[in-house]
Amino acid sequence: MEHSPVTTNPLIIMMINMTVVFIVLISLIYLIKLIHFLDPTKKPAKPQVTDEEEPLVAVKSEPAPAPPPVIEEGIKPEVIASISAAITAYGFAGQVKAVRIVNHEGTAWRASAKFNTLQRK
Amino acid sequence: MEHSPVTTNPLIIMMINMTVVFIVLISLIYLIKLIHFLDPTKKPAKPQVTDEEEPLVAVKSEPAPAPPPVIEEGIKPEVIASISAAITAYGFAGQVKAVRIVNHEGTAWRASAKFNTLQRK
Amino acid sequence: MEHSPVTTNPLIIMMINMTVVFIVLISLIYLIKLIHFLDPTKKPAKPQVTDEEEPLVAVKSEPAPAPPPVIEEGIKPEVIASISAAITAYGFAGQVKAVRIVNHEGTAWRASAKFNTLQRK
Amino acid sequence: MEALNAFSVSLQAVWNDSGFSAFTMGNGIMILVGLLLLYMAFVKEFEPLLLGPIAFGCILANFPNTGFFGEEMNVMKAINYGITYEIFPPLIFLGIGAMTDFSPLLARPSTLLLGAAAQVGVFVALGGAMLVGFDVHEAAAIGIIGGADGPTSIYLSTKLAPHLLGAIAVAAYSYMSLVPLIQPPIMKLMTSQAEREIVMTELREVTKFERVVFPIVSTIFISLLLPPIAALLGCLMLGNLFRESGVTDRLSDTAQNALINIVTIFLGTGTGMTMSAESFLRTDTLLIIGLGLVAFMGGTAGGLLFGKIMCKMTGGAINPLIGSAGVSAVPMAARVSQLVGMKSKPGNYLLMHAMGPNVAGVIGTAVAAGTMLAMLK
Amino acid sequence: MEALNAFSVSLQAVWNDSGFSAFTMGNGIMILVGLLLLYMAFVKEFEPLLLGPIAFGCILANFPNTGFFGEEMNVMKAINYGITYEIFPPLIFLGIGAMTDFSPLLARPSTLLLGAAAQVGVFVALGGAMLVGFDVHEAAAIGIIGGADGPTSIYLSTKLAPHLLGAIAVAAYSYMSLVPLIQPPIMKLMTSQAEREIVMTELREVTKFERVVFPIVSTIFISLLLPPIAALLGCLMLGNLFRESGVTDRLSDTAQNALINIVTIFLGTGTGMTMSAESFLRTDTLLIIGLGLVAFMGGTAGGLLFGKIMCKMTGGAINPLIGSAGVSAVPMAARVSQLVGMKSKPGNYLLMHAMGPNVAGVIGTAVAAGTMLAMLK
Amino acid sequence: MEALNAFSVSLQAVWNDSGFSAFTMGNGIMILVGLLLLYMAFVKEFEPLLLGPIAFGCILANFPNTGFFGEEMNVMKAINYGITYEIFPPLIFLGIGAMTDFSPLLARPSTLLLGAAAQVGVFVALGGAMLVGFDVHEAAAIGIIGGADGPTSIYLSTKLAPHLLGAIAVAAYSYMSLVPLIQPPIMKLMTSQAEREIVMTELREVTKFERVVFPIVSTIFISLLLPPIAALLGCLMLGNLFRESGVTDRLSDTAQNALINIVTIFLGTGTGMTMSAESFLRTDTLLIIGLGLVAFMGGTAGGLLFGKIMCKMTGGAINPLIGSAGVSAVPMAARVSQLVGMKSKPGNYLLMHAMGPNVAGVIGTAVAAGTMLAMLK
Ligand code: NA
Ligand code: NA
Ligand code: NA
Repeated sequence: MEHSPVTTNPLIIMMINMTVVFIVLISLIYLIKLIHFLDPTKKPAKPQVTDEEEPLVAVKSEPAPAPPPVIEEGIKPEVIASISAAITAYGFAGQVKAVRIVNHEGTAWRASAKFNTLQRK
Repeated sequence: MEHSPVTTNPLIIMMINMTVVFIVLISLIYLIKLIHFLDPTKKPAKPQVTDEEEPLVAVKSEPAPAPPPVIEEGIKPEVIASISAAITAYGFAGQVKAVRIVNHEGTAWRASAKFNTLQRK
Repeated sequence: MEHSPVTTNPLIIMMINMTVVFIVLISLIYLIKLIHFLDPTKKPAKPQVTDEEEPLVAVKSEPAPAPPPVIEEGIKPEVIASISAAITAYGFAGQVKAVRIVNHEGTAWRASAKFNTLQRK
Repeated sequence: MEALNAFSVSLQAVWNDSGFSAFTMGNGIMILVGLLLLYMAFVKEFEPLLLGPIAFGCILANFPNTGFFGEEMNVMKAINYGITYEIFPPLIFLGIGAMTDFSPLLARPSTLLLGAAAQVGVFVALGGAMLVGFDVHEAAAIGIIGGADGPTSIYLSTKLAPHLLGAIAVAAYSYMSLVPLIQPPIMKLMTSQAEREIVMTELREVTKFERVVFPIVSTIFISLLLPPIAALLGCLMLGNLFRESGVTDRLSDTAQNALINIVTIFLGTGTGMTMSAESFLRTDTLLIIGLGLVAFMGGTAGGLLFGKIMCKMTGGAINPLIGSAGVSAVPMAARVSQLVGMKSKPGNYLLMHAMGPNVAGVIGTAVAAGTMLAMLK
Repeated sequence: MEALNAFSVSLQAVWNDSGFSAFTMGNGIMILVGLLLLYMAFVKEFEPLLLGPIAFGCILANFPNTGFFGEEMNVMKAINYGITYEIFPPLIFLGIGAMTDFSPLLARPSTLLLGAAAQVGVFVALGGAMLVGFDVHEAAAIGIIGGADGPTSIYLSTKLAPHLLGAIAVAAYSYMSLVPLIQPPIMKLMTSQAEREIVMTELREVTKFERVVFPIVSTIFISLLLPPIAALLGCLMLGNLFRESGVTDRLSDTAQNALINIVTIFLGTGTGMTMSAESFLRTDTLLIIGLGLVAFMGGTAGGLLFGKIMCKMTGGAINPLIGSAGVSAVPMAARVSQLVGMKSKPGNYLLMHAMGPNVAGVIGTAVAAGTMLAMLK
Repeated sequence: MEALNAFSVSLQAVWNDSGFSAFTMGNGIMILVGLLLLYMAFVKEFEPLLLGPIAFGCILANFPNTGFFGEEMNVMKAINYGITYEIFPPLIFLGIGAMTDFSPLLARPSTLLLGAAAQVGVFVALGGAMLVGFDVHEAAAIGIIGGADGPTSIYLSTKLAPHLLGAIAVAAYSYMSLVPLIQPPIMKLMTSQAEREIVMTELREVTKFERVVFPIVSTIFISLLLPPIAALLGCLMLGNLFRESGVTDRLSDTAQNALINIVTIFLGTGTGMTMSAESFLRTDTLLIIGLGLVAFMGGTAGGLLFGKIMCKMTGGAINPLIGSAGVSAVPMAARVSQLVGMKSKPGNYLLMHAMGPNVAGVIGTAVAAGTMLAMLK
């Protein structure tokens, strides 16, 4: 299905494509809102659907009163960013309670594996 | 090798197939008994070959004097079964002495890996 | 490009092949020496390039003053060798400071994984 | 002006080539079927590892104009190739072999009879399918649903009735997940309280010799007798050898993890991709689903019946409840035996004993498939 | 005498069939290019997972007389097959899907606008490429570099301009690594200090329902609208479902480890193998590299511009710095947003907020590719 | 009556299509050969990872009527494809490269001479094979057994003498396992007590620069000189780069685990599948086994002889015992050097020093294979 392009004007081609991209992604926005609206599991405590910026996991991801890190001159900002990101990451990691056990799962095969361990004596 | 079926009577087809399945699996029973009979590693203490139901790992898999679990009404039996299975499984797991190290083995490649670790300093 | 062999004399074929193998591997020796010569990261403390047998990691791989293991008669030498190799290996392993974390690495994907853990709460 | 014109022509072209313009009622219904299967897989947890990819494959297959089934090779066509030429099911069996412990079967080989008896469901469904009008090839492929072995079902369907593959795979995996619902009523109906309370003696210890020799000898015997399943059975037993040899843990580990997972993704997606509206939205599909249930119930009843016979013949040494585990669906059916046994008499652990018929059922279904292929192919 | 003669004839024959005798200037330069790419991959750490194999493949492809491109099948030809028929990119996307968390996007769907706006780079480069003389198919393949998505770039190039694959892949992966250098100056130029200091409110919690339904619904919607990217998007979302379903961790783990690593080795090496002197040593390659930079800068600017608009429209609730993350390059671009934000106001953590546009950019680029395929293919 | 008749006709049909009816004496003997190989693999632990699947493949190949070698594609035929077109050996080498540490070789490059000298076994066997009547292609394939490198042997056999593949692979892997029995007597015979007691000075430290540059430079040099082994050597060195680059651990890990294990299963099974009675049950096979032993002994002697020469020329700095490690069979031959050294003088650790010739032997054998391909192909 090789089409001959309708136009050879680069600007028009750009505009057409860009328009389609925006139409599709804007449609996705509404789809996501629809999913959220239809979600039977969402917390009823939430005041309004439209208030979607409301924090719920706030304290965890941004410890607000944390003192701003002292940045010494001469150190590359990338380094500082990565270090603070790492610390944050590990700090959070420490709070993780339940770690997913990858490579196994709670259905037949896992049970089978467990059973076999047990079986072999 | 597309054969034209010998008969179109479903009942006869069923019987023929079922018979073959039984013949094959019954032959397997005797093969397994033969393997057991020929087994050069089997414990000589065992009184008779035919007494194949004799327990040897008994105490481990079924702690006989364990009190029957108290089952409260209202809890689904599936839940109880799975919990007791899990406890049993973990109980046994606690008794496992040597855990297989998967993904490695005691031959050339493993030695190579170990050697390399050692090598790199 | 099926050639008809130049000669059918096995001895000559052997010699030709052997010669090529030696030429290639001897060239590799010089390539390795060249790499070492050009190496911008090599320790300047090293007295001469040609003195390539000079030990630097010596103490680690062969603890020279270690008393020779007492070998009892009747034990197969393979067993002794493998045991001493194992001890050596574990001894060294104990000195390893930083263990490579396989299956992950310090770039985008790892960060992404870490981020996601953090994200999910 | 040119811009505006080009604009509308282009948007029109995108729309014309989109899936929406070629969308049929059949596509719509099949996508709904896919969504239903996803719900069963992920919410109801019906064999999610297989039914998940099958469902997603079904949805993908019903988008028009994707070119998945065109002349040119693409990733979906490559996956489909592995289905059409039965490349994936043996590789799945390699991993299953590496996960399977045949010890309970070797300790009490008589349980092979239960694994054979449970195949009665296969043949009841075969007969039933012929009675409702399927030809003998289709009937055999439908019957195998009663074997409760996904890869064997896919293998046999591909060989005998590829147009029914989607429906058969869906039925097989669905009923395998429903074993805890299907079996208990039949088990209670067919056994007496006294039978259910039978406590079985412990299994003897099985030597490494037996565990290594069994897969080799059984491969030789069965493959010589039934060559059409040599690939399937050979891979199952090769995987089991990797597990039992003690010196190939590396291969055993890969067979039961990376390899089986990769192939599972492809097998599931590829099977789902065969679910076109034309082949799935027929009364045949409903008949297959109905016959599958008959097959499962028949297999359960067959195993229990033989369990009762063995109970009689051994003077009460065998608890008939382990008979229903012969349908395979490892290890779910064995756990159902355990559950029903414990409900009748708390503390009566049947799990180990039911694992014998359970793994025997895997072999039994492969043999049944081989028998049908030998007779029909 | 015979020996000596045979000796010299044989050595001569080995030399004549060696790569040295057929070595061209082009081969030499391409091997140098490969070495330079290796340096970038391993020393400069520019996406070493992909650029490493690409570089090595480039070197391998430029040894004469290896027979890699001959009639007979061989391992390199088999790998190349997976490139030519677009088999590898969807499998990479399966793993990326299993690694991706769409929660930040679902919590604040408006960031999809930033993911769309960042595609402006794609179309700026498309236009630029047409202006400098590339035909529209080539221009589209070049433009997609601005999407900062390696697999999508390879997928689109293979379909629209296979002769440019090497240059496009190299440009795409190189610029993806250069995001921390390319973006900050543009970000500082286009935003005010006040804008950069905006602290955003927390993201709401996203339910499992949303995380599971989103990949399904978006696959259906986008694949129906743009069938040419159904394979790519379908695999991305299938991988994400494996991650989010909660019952297929086994498949998720394999998709994001063993499978993606194996395919990455093949995809990289195979892409590098397309880098012949004839296709790479042209001014076109320099133009592509230049246009790629334009595309990245354009995408960054587009995202920032839309960020500023959203900032205005929400009364300052959106920090425009997260706009630049819309080019994807997950998660590097999001970390750049975080970095620049923290430099303007220590303690201003934008990482979470930037992940929304970041994953939106992956979808945006796939949609852009689909749009161009729908219009041009 | 109809039932009984159908019954006996059907059973007859099953029997007629079974493997038993078409079973030949050759099949029987080959299955016994397979069982013997399984015994060697699993009980005697002769390279079980390869010899196990080879043995099982041999058994599978000798079941009649399986259709494995028919027109239609099936899993075994697909595996065989990877053998016939030399797709698997390079992928195995990718993993081996990721497992190999070239540091001891880089620290003392002169040990490459020992790796070259040990190839004398290859050429002794080549000459011997021609003398007993093999043609030059067959002789080259047989000779390579002396290289003690399984994948290289399979690669070369497939190219030069595919009908001998089974025998050559079995001989190669068997003798590799027998290195601890074959080498020590020759080592004691050819060296004096004084030579065996030489303590070697420590190896210098090798930099990351050297470890990264070596695989790149050696790939370029050797592949240009000997293009027929570019795939093999390129994959070895690409795997080694994944290991040494420090930024591609993810790929290194997969190359040396999931990928090599999967390919090992296929390579072994596929190699075993080539073992038909017609090609294996010939006096040629016995000759190959005999010549393989000659090759191994010749290689050991060659390495030792050169070790003695180097010992002399360095004024006693080199212990000639490390020469025998040049046959490769990594790391077994190096451990044999260590063992014999320690028996002569307790505390004399030669392991590190022997790893140099050991990995040099891998390169040496690949070069020998390349030389023969360049001259014969
Ligand atoms: Na079954
Ligand atoms: Na993007
Ligand atoms: Na060698």
